[in-house]
Amino acid sequence: MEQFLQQLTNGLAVGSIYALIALGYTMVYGVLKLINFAHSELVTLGAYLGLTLLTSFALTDRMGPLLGILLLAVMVMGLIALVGAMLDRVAYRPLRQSPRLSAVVSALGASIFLQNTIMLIYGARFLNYPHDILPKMTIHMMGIDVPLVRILILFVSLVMMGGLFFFIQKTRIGTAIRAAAIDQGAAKLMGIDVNRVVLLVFLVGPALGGAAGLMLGLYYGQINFTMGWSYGLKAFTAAILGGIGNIPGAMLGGLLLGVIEAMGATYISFAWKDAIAFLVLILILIVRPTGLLGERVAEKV
Amino acid sequence: MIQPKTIALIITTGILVSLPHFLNPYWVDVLNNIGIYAILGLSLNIIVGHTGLFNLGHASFYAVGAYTAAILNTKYQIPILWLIPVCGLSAGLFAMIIARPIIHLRGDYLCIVTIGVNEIVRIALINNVFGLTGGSNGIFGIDRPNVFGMTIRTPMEFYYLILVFGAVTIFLFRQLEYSRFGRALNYLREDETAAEGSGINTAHYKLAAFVVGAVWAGMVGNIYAAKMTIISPESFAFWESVIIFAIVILGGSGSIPGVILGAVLIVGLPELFRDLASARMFFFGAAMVAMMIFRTQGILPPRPRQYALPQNHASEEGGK
Amino acid sequence: MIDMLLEIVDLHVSYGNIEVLHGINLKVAQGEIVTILGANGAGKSTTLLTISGLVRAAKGAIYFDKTPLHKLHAHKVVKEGIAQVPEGRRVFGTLTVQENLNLGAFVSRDSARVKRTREWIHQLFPILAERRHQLAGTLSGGEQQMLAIGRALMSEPRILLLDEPSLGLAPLLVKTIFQTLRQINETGVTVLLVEQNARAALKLANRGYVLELGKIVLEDEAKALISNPEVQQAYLGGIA
Amino acid sequence: MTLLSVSRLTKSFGGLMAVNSVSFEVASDSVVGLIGPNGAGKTTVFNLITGIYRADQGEILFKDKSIVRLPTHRIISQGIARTFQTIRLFQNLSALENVLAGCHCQMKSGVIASLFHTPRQRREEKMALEEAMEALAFVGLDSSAMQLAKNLSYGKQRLLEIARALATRPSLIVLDEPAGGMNEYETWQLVALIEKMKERGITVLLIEHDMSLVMKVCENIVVLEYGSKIAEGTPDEIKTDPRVIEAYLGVEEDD
Repeated sequence: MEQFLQQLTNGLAVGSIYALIALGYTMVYGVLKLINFAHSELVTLGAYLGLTLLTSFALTDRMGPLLGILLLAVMVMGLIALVGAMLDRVAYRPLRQSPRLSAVVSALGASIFLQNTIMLIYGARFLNYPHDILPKMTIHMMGIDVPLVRILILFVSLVMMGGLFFFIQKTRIGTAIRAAAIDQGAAKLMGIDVNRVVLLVFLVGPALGGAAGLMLGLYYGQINFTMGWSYGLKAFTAAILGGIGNIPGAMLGGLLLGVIEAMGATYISFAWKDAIAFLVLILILIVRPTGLLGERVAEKV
Repeated sequence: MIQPKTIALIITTGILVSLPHFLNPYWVDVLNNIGIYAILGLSLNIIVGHTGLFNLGHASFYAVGAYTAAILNTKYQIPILWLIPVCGLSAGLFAMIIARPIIHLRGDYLCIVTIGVNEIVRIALINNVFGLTGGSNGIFGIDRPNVFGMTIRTPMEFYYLILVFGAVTIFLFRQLEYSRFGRALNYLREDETAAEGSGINTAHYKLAAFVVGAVWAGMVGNIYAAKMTIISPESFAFWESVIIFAIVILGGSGSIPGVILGAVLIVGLPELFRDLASARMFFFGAAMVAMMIFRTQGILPPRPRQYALPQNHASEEGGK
Repeated sequence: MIDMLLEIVDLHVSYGNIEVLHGINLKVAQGEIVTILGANGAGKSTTLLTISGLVRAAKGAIYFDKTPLHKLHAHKVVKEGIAQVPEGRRVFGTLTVQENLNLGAFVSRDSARVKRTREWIHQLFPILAERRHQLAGTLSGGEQQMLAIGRALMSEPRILLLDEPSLGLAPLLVKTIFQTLRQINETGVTVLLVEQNARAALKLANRGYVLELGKIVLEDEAKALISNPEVQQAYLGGIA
Repeated sequence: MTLLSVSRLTKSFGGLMAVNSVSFEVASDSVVGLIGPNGAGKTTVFNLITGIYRADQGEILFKDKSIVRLPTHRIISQGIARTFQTIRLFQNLSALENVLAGCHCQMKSGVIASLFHTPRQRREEKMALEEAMEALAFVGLDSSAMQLAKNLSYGKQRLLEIARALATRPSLIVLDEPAGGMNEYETWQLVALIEKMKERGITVLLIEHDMSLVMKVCENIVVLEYGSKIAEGTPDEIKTDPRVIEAYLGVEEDD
């Protein structure tokens, strides 16, 4: 039972990071029907920028751990958002009217480019986050000791997701984003500037991805220039699992995938951990071809 | 009267046959890699280029072929080239089993599933599935191929083996383009509903495209195993699928010359910039983006097929 | 001469290699109801989409109160005071009725005015007030049409463009909707209406144009068009 | 003799009744028109007949065999061909290749024969080419055989769709607004074409808004409104049916 609860909290924490990354995929997909393969590199970049800013400004020493990390997160999110917007401007916007497969190759190219840019700047070796940023505390709950960092990650992710959910569901701009995702033409007829919606999506999605990268650095302590790839792939899987283009779907998919993976690694086989996630995905898609919360669309003939 | 096309074909053949004699073994080996990727690209072209199915896991079929060759050769000492059809069949069978339940998925869902299958295969290989695949070290000690009593060892010898295999592939795939089967794939890509509405069993052809592409990738896997004599899971990761995919789209989706050119550029060009060492991939990524922006349709997009029209119609003044 | 609110001059539009509008000239005066009649594929929808900026003109010009519209992006056109009810309604199915209406007022920043407009629309179509929290996709065809019209009116347009509002609706419902259109027009909104239901459209309109294969072939007072034998033959049903 | 019989066909989309218990019959060698205001459910009926949508309820018999559960390509190869309301050609392929798609279900060669171009495959290919050219000539498009479909005018694209449908050698052809986007001359050609199809023994079921065309070519007319059948009969009967007049001519205001 204790192991189960440990794995559950672990899975939820990792899953919430997946969910944050998945939101970036799903928002871009919703509006542009484009798989932004370079999104995973934005996550990596978030982890590296976090480390750079952390060590060069010694934020946590000066402001205390919690406030320091908060400021750090804001800075990372802001910077990654800018990179995201630039990415769209350079690699995707010229291809809006092109065949979709061309845009996919451009996305793959951008992914390779960013990954190697990071490698050229930071080197190919693993880098370590300082051990002493967060107090090595555990919190006793439900009969188990849960590390503080785990709770913090889950809490912060949920707050961010809640914020995004509120923004998308309740605000004027958020409604415009949803409208543009449903029918771009009709959205234009409402006076919505779809180009600005796209820009916004390429700011918000990457910002969340950057935050996720920072969290990965804090949680695992080690970062590498290729790390984004596997998290990105998991997150993309989570987005598809929930139904791509669907924002609550990405959140649900992420959390679910995190838990499934943690449980699979413990109770089935650690070596097969990564395969289990994909196996579950395939099984679910066979039963529900458009994901858990995806809409069933009947093509109009 | 010799047609210009025939002359071009003779010259190209002449160049290709004599080429390795002017190059050092290193560059011959680069050519061999280009050849292998070109054939892989052509096999994926059936699925992505002709049929428009979003397959980003082609390396998994390649892997099944290579491992089939390696296992049967090392365990039972069956001559490796004899195994070419077996490798094709096993990859084709694998494609049929996995593609069947997922073939109806829409574009991007299919894409993630093919990536997922690629990952599952790689992880299975690492985990020494059925105790056959040798785990992350892979399988070594694969025999050199033997043709008419001659053992193929040097890059130049492999060059001719790959050249022959490539030529046969190009010939057959060109025949396929000009056939009921080839056209059916194109109808599917253009408009699935209209294809079904014209009496074409779209589910069948989607699956068939997958199987044909996989059979070929499996056979290439055999050649690869024979060439390397050692294979390991990392040679069949998602990254390989990305390269093959990029070859097809960059070169010209649906076009045989385009795909070959794509292989030359994607596999060959980085070799020219070897001095840049670690920055190579950086430029490679940037070039992929730039090429897509400036040549959206690929470098050599397909040209319309030509038909020899029946005589009584060809000259007729229509439209009455 | 009356000042024209909307003026289309020699408009050419192509999709790919095929030109679908071959030089349209059309005028709508302030306060008028003008209808464009024509068969499927004649280019009626294309005309409306080009006015709204969703389709680019290859040649020619569109002026709205002397402002050249053909150079504006779609979202700017709405700000000029032009709203369109597109063919097939195109309501945002997974958003609520209320959210759809609010999106109609996207360009308007004055929340008090938005609220007043919404109340007016609720008066015009009481069912929309009743169903405000329901998803638009779950409404019936007629209700969706009302929502589409209400949504367009939320931007307080000076001209309302409607593309086949009667599509797929029962006669009684068509009657209701057309009566509402008259009501809307009486508040000062100019109406440009594309319809296949020629008789209903001509009864409502002041003037009409007949579009055939991308060209205007007839232009007259609505009353004259109703009694025009050619129009009767082609659009009022050769049946009668 | 009845070729196609539709009975109590019903289909709804998300609570919206698109087709409501519609029944009618199409006799062999006849031309039947399906008319009604826009959105009355005519195209949905076509999509149900050709298996693109699955019926919620009802039965469709073709040559006395049920086709209501068959996949589209099977229905086509049983002898029903169709065109689409919004033209659905293979835009980036030539006119000839578009028609060859229709020949597909008459051909047999599979992947092996296609790879190796066996003698049988070659013979079959040659025959298909001839048949495709013949279908193109039948609609008057043989001189445009090598043009890409997307470069043809609307009217020609409509004709090309018909040629593609004819190449499946149908006994029944369903045409969805064949005259849409055609000029007067092309419409006139179309009328002649429909007559020619009839001579060939092909039964025609069509949706059309051009009433003069419908009245001219159809022997029997089915009128749909709001998803239900409201009338059926000869052109003369339909012209005088008060329900049709009311539904079709729209709102009759008393003022």
